[in-house]
Amino acid sequence: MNLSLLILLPLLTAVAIIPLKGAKPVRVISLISSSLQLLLAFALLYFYWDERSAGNTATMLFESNYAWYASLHINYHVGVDGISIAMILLTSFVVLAGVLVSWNVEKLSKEFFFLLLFLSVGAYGFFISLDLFTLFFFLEVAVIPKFLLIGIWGSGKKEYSAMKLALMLMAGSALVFVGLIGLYLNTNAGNGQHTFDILQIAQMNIPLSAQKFFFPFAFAGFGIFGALFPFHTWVPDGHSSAPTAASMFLAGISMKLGGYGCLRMATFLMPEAAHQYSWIIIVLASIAILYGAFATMMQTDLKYINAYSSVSHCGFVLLGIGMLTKTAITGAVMQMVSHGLMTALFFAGIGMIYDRTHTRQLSQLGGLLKVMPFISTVFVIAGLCSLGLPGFSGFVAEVTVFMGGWSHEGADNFYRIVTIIACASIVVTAVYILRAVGKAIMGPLASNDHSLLTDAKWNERWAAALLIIGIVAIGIAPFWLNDLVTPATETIVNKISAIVK
Amino acid sequence: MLNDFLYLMNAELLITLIIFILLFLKLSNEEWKNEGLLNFINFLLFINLAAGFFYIPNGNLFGDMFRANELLTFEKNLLNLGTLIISLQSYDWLKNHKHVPEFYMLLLSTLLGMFFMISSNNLLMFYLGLELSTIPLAALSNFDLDKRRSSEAAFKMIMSSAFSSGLLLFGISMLYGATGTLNFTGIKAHLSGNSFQVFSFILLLAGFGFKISAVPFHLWTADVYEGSPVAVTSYFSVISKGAVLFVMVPVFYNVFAPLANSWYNMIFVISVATMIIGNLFALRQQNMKRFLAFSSIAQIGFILVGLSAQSTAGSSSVIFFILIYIFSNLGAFGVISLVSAITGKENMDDYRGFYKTNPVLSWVLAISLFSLAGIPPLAGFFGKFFLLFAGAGKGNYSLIVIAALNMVVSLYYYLKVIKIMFMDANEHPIEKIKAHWQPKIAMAICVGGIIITGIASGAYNYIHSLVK
Amino acid sequence: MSDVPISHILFVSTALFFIGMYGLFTRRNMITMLMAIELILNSVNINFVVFNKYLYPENLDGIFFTIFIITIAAAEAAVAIAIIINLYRSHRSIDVENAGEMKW
Amino acid sequence: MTTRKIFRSAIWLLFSLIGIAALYFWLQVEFIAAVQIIVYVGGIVVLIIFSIFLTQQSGNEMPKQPLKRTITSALAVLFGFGLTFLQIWKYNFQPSTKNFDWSVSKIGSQMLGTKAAGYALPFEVVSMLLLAAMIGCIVIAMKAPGSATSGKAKEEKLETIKEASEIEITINEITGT
Amino acid sequence: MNYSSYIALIPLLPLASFAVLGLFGKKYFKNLSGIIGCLVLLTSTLLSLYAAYHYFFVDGKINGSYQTLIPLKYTWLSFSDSLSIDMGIILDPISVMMLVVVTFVSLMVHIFSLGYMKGEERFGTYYSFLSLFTFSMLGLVVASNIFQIYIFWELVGVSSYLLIGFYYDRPSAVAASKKAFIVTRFADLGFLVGILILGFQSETLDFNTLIQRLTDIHSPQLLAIASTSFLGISLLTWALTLVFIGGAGKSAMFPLHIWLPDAMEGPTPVSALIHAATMVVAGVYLVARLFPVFHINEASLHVVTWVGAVSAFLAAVIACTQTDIKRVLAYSTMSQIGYMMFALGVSGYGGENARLTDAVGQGLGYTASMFHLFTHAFFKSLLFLCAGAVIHIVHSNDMKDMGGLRKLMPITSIAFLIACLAIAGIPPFAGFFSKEEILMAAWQNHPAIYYIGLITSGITAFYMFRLYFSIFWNRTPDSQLTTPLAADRVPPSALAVGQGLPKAQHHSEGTLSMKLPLVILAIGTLLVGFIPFSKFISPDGKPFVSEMHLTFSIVPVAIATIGIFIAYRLYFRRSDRPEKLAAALGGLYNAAYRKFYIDEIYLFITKKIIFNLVGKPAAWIDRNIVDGTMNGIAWTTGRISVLIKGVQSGRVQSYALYFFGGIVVLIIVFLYLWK
Repeated sequence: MNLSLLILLPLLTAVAIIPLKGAKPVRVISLISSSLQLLLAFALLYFYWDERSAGNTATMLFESNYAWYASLHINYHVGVDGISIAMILLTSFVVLAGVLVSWNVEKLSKEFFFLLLFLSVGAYGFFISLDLFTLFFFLEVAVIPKFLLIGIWGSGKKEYSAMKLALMLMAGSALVFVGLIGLYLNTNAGNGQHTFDILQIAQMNIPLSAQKFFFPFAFAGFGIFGALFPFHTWVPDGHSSAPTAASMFLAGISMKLGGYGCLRMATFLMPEAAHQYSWIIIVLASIAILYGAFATMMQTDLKYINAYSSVSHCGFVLLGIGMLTKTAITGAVMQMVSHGLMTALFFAGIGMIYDRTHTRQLSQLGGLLKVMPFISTVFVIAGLCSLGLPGFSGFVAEVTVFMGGWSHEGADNFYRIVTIIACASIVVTAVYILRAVGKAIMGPLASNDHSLLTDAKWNERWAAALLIIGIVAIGIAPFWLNDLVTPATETIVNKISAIVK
Repeated sequence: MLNDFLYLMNAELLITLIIFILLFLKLSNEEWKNEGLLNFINFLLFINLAAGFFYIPNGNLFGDMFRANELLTFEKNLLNLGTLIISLQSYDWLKNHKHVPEFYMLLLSTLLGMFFMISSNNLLMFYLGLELSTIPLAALSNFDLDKRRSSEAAFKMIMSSAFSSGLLLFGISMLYGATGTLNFTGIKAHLSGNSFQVFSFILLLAGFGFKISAVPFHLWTADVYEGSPVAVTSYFSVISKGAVLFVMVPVFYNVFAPLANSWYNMIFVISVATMIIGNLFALRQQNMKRFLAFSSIAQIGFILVGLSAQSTAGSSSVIFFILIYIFSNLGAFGVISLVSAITGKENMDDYRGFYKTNPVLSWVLAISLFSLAGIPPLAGFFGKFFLLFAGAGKGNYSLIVIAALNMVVSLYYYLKVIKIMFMDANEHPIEKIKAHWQPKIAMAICVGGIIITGIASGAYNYIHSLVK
Repeated sequence: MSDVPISHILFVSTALFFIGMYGLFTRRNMITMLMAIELILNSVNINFVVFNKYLYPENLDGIFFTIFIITIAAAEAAVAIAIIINLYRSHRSIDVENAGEMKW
Repeated sequence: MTTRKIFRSAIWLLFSLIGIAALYFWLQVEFIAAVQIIVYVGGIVVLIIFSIFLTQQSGNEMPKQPLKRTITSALAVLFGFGLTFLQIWKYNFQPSTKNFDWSVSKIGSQMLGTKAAGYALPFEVVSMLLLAAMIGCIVIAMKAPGSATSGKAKEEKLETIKEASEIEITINEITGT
Repeated sequence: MNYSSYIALIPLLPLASFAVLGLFGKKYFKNLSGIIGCLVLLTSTLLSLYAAYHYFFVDGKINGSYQTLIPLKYTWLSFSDSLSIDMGIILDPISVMMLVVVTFVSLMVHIFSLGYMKGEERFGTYYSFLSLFTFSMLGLVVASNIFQIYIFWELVGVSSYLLIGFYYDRPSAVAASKKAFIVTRFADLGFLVGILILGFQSETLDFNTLIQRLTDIHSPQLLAIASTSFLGISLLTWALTLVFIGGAGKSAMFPLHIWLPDAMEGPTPVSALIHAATMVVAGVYLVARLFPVFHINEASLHVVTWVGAVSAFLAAVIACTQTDIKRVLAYSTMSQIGYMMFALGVSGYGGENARLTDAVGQGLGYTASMFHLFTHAFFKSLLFLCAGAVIHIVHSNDMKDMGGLRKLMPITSIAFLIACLAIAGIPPFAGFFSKEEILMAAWQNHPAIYYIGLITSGITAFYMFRLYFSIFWNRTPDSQLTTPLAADRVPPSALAVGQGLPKAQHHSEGTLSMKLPLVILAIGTLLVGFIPFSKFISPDGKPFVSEMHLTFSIVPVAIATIGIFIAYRLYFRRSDRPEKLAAALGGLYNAAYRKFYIDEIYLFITKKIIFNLVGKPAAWIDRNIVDGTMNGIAWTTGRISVLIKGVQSGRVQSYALYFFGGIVVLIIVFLYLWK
C-alpha cells in the first residue's frame, strides 16, 4: 500500500476545509477524514501482517523512494516497520479522538481543525519517513501549529506557554539539525558521496569520534520533544494552557516524536555512542521518572498533574531506550503507545470536566461522580491506567521496561538499582492519581451549582470510548503489540550488540 | 556587432527603453492620471519580466567588461520579478504621489545599475553599477517629500553610502596598485595573498558589507528602512541586497579564490556577528519596518553562512535563498505597505487584533514571517536549511551551532508578531482594508512562491545546474 | 621628476583620505561633511593617477577611473545637496545632530 | 577642514582642490588637472557655495562637537592612517621603467571604444547615472506646491538644472576632443 | 470430562457478569443485576465444587500423591525466549481448595447483599464490582505464572479499592480506600522486585519450573541465586523476603496492617468477602504457593514466622480495646492470618527435602495453615455477615449502641455464638481443629512461637466473647432501642434502605436472603472442622495422617475458656468493670486503644517527610531552578539587547565611526592576529 496516503489524506482535507463556510461542514469533513485515517492505519496494520506472514523479512515495508533534491542527496523516502505502525495507529486514534472532543469549538473552528489536521500531517510524515531530511522536515512541521493552537484557543497564560513551547521545541529541533548535518557529513556512500538515507546509514559504521560528538545533539534535541530532564519544563506550561485537543496531541503524539526520534535516529544510527552514553541517559531518565512523580504529587491543577505525570511516564520511554536491551526498547515503544492513548484520554476527561465546571483546581472540585458518572469513569479509568493497573496498557509497558532493565546484559547493580527506582515510581504514581481521583471524583460535591452539570455528550462519549478501547486492547492482549514491535527492536538491538562485541 | 549589443544586453536595453519612455511621458506636457500611468508602467514591467525568459544571451562585450550568460540572466529575471512585485504592491501608495514617472525612472535606473553590476567583469564597471544603483536610491528614499523622517533617511543613506564608496574606492585603488588591472580575471591572476592585498580586500569587503548591511557596516540600515517609503524599503531590503549578493558570490568564489583562507575567516566572523546583532536588535523593535530591517540583517548573517561554503552548493543555496527571500520579504512588506499606505500605521501595537479585521492579510503576513523564520513546509525552511547545510560542508560546526541557535532566537520575534496579530485583543484594530487588485496579485505571487518553491525542488535544481 | 618615490605621494593621498575622514566624523555641518567626502574621493583619484603613472604606464585604467570618479563625485554631491536642502526645509537646520530622530 | 566657519571652510576646500590639481600638473597629467579644476572648482564648489547660501547658515557657527567624539575620531583616524600607511610602506611597489604616455586624443578614442580597453559602456552608464541624479535632484529639491516657501522653488529648479547642465558640459569637454 | 473444557469458566463467568453489569447494569436491569450476579456465581460455585470433587477423588491423585495439573496455558506477553507472562490455570490441592472457598463465600456474600444493599442506587455497580473482585481473586488463585499472580494481585487490590470507596461521598470512605490501595501498592513494589529477581535468576516466570529449579540443589540457577549476595544477604533471601512483603501487605501483617481496620468503611458484606475470607489470605496463599522455595531458605522463613506471630499477638491485644465491632473483627482477622503465617513459618523448619516429606510434623504446619485458612473463611465471613445484619438493624458500628439483641435477632445471635466458639477454638467447632494443628506444629518446631500462639488464642477468646456479650446481652432485651446518638451515625446505605428508622428497629432481622447465608455458614462452621485435611493438602501433595493428641489440646482449650470466662464476667451484664479495668491498665490500655500509635507514625512519615521534604522541594526546584534557568536564558537575551541598543545612536557620524572601527578591527585581526 502507498504510505503517502497517510500524508495526503489529512493534507488534502486541511486544504479542502479552507474554502468552506461555517463550522458544521468543517467539523463533519474533518471527522470523516480522521475516521478514514483510522481505517487507513488499520489497513496498514493488516497489510503489514500480510506481508510478514508471507515471509517478507525486510527491515522496512512498503518503501517508496523518490529523489527530491538530487544534488543534495535528499530523497523522499518512506517506509514502515513495526514501531512506525504502532505510532501511526496511536496517531490515528488520538487524531480522531481529538476531532471528536473539539466538536464544539466555536471560535475560529475552521482554523482550529485546519491546524489539527496539519499537525497530524506532520506526525504521520515523521513516523513514516526514512530520510533524515524528511524526518526533520516533518518534525518541524508539527511545531508551529501547536503554537497557534495554544496561543489562540488556549487558556491561562497561554501566550507565555505557547511561546515557551515553540521556542524550546525549536531549540530541540535546532540541536537535532546539528546532529543531522554532522551525521550526514560523516556518512560515506562510496566515492565521497554522503547520504541522508536512514537505511543506508544504518549499514555504514560512522566513525566513533563523530558519533560521540553528534549523538548528544541528536538525543538531547529529540529529548526536548520527549521531555528529557531537565528540558521538560515546556511540558507543564504547554499542556496546561493548551485547549483539550491540543493537549491530547501534545502529550499523545508530539512527545512521542521525541522518543521515536531518539530511537530511530540517535540510537539506531549512532549505536556505539548510544552504548557509551547510555548510562547518562538512564540516570537522567530515572531522575525524570521519580522526580516528575514527586513533583506531580504537589500539583493542584488537574492539567498540571497530568502534565507532570507525563514527564514521569515519558521517563520510562527514555529509560527503556537507554537500556538498549530488546525487551526494554520494546517496552519503551509500548510505553509510547500506551502513554499516548492514556494521557490523551486523561486530557479528554480533564477537558470535559473543565468545560463544565470551568475550573481545574482540585480544591474547587469534588464528588463529580454523582453528577457526571460517565466523565468520572473516564477519568478514573485514565487514572488507573496511568498508575499501571493490569488490564490497561500502562501496566504492560511499564512491566516490560522493568523486565528489560532488570535483565540487562551488564547485569550489575547499577541497572538493578535504576530499575528499582523506576519501580518505586508506581507507588508515587498511585499516591497522586488517587489523590486527584479522591478529591475531584469522589467525596462530597464541591459546590452546589455543580449539581446542575450535565454528563458527556455523544461526541465526548465516542472519543473516550475510542481511546479506552485502545487502552484495554493493549492491556488485555498485549501480545499483538509485542509481536508487532519486537522484530523492529530486534534489528536495532542486534546492530548495537554486533557493534559492541 | 550591433546584434550582439541588442541580444547580449537585451535586459539592460529594455530597461533603458522604459526609462526613456517614461522620460518622454514626463516631458510631454499633458497630465496623466496616476491610475492609468501605474497600470501602463506595471504592464511595461511585466513585459520586461517576460522578455527576460525568451532569449538567454551568452557572451562577452566591450573587451570583457560585460558578461552575459544563463545564470546572470536568471538573476536579472529574479530582480525584475522583485521589482514588478514591489511596483504592484506600492500601487496604493503611488496612487496619490505627484512624481510617479520620476519614481519609476529612478527605480529602474537603479535596477539598470544592478544589472550592469551583476554582469560586470571589471572593477570600474562594478563600481559604476554600484553607484548607479545607490545614488538614485538615496534620492528615492526621500520620496515622501514632506516627511521629516524620509529626508533624514535619505541624508543618512547618501552620507553613509558616499563614505562607504570612498572606502571601497580606496580599496579598489590599492588593488589596482597591487595588481595593475581592473579586470577580474586579470586581478585573479595577480593575487598572491600578501597582506597588502588582504588589506585592500578588507576595504572591498567593507563596501560589500555596507550594501548588504552586514555587521558592523549595517548601522544605516534600520534608520533608512524606517524613514523611507515602504516601497523603497522593500526595494532596499530585497532587490539591492540581492543584486550585491549576486555579485559577491562570483567575486568571492572566483576572483578572490587565492585569498580564500583569509576571507573564509572574515565571513565567518562577520556572519556570526551579523546573526547575533541583528537578532538582538530585532527583539525589541516596535516599528514594523525597523523590525524587518533588523530581521533582514539577521537573514544576511545566514546567507553569509551559505556564502562561506565556497562550493557549488554554497552559491546555489545563496541564489536559491535570495529567490525565496524575495517572496517572503516582499510578502511581508506587501502587507505592511498596504496598511501604511491606507491607514498610515506602522507600529506593531497597531497590528493588535489584525486577524479579526483582515484575516487574509494576516495569513499572508504570517506565512511570510514563518517562511522568514524557516518553518516548514514553507520555502524559507528549505532556504535556511540549504544555506547552513552548505556552510557546514566546511566542517566548521561551531558556525552551524551558532546559526541554529540564532534561528531559535529569530523565531521568537517572528512569533511575537504572529501573537500580536492573532492573539492580542484590541478595541481599535486596523479597519478592514480594501486592496486594489494589483497588490492582491503581488501577494498571491509571493504566497504562491513561498509555498511552492520549497516543496517543488525544480527551482533549486535549475539554479544548481546553472551554477555548475 | 619621477625620482620622488611613490610612497611620498601615497603618503600625501593617504593623509588627505584620513583628513577627509576626520572631517566626516567631526563636522556637524552637513555641507562640510560633504566637502570631507570630496576630499576622500580626491585622495583616491591621486592614488589612481599615481599608480597608473608610476607602476602601470602601459594602459590608462587609472586615468579613466579617475575621470569617472570625478563625474560620479559630482553627481553624488548634487544629489546630496538636494537632499540636504530638502532636509533643511523640514528641519530648518543643517546640523547633523538634529537629523537623529530615528534610533534604537 | 578644521575651521567651523562654513563659508571659510568652503574656500579652504577650494584651495585644497586647486592644490590637488597642481599635483596633477606636477605629475604631468594636465588633462586630469583640467577636469579637476573645471568640475570641482567650476561645478561642485560653486554648487556647495550656492547651497550654503540657500541654507543661510553661512555666518553663524555650529555648536561645538563634544570633545569625546573629537578625540575618539582623531584617535581612530590616526590609528587607521598608521595602519594604512604601514601597509603601503611595507609593500614594495615596482615602478615600471616604461614611459607613461597619454594624450587627449588617446583618451577620447578609448572613451568611445567598444573593443578591449574601450570605455564606451562605462561612459553610457555614467550618463545614465547623471540623468538619474538630475531627475532625483529636480524631484527632491523642487518644493512641493502649496507649502510655504514656494518662491524659492523655481530658483531651486534653475539651480539644479544649471548644475546638471554643467556636468553635461564637462562630459562634452572630456569627450569632445 | 476434563478440566480444560470448563475450568476456565469459573473465573470467566464473573468477568462476564462484571462486564455486562458494569456497562448496562445501571441502565437496563437495575434490580435484576443482583439476581444475575448470584446466578452467575452459583454456576461457578457448582463448577468449582465439581472440579474439587473431580480433582480430589477422581483423577487428582496419581500413585499416592496429588499432582499439579496445568489444564490451560497460553503466552500472554513474552519478554524473551525464556521469560514470558503466561495466562494459565494451575490445579493443585491448595488452588482447588481456594477455588471452593472463594466461590462459596462469594456466593454467600452475593446472596446476603441482595437484602443488605437493597434499594442502593448503585446496586448494579455494586454487583459488577463484586463480580470483578471474584474474577480477580479466582484468577489469582489459579495463577500458574508468578507474573499472572501479580496481575490478579493488582486487580484484587483495585476492586477492593473500588468497594471500600463504594460510599464515595463519605470522605472517610474515600480516605480509607486510598489508604488501602497505597499501602498495598507499597507492598506490591516489594513483590514486583522480588518477582524480577526470582524470574531473572531462575530464568523463568512459570511456577512449576521455578519451584523445580530453585529446589533442586544441583541446578545452576539455585547455585547462582544462593551464591550471589547483595548487602551481605543472599539474593534468594532478598527475593523471598520481598515477595513476602508483598504478601504481608495484602494480608495486613504487621507493620503493613494499618489499612485493614479503615477498610471497614466499605459495605459490610464486602468486608466479609474481601477483608475476612478471601483477599486478605492471598498473602498466605502466596507463601504457600512458593512454600517449597521458602522452606529451603531459613532466613526468609524466620521473617515469615516472626511477622506472623507478632501480628497475631498485637492484633489480638488491640482488638480487646476497640469498640467498633467491625474493627474488632478486622483485628481478629489480622490475628488469625498471623496464625496462618507463622504456621507456614514453623512448617518444615530447618528443612531439607527429606524432612519435608517424612511422616508427622514437618509438613504439618503447612497443612494446618491451609486448614485454618479454610475454616477461618467460614467463621470469619459468618461473623462479618452477622455484624452486617446487626448494623443493618442498629444503623451503627459502635458496640456501645448495642446490646440485648438476642431476642430481636435470634438466628443471628446463634450464628454469631457458633462463630465465636469456633474462632475461640472450642471443640467441636471448626476453629478448634485447625488451631490445634497450628499450635501442634509450632510446639514441635518452635516453642517460643507456640507460647505466643497460646496466649493469643486466650486473648482471642476474650475479645470475641466481649464482642458477643456486648452485642447480644449486656442489656435487658426490652431496652435495646438504639440511643438517639446512633441515628446520626447512620450509614447512607442504611438510609437508602428506605424504611424509616424507628420501624426498622422493630423489624425482624431482615429478609430471607440475609438469613439464609448465615444459616448455611453456621452449619459449615459446625461441620468443616471434621474434614481430614491432611489427607488432601500437604506441602508435597503426599497425604499423611495428623493424629490428635487430646493431652496436648487440653491447655489451649483451657486458656480459651478462661478468656471466655473473663469476658463473661466483664461484659455479660452492664457494669463499670470494664472502665475500671481500663483505668487500671492505664497506659497499656491507651496504647492498645490507639493501636500502638502505628498510624501516627505512618502519618508522620508520609506527611512530614515524603510530602514536605521530598515532594514540595521537587515541585519548587522544578518551577524555580530548572524552569528558572530556561526563563533566565530568555531574560538574559532580552537584557543584552537592551544594553547594546546605544550602538544604534541615530547619529550618522557615529555610524561612520563604527563602520571604520569595524574595518580597523578586521584589519588588525586578520593581518596580525589570525593569519
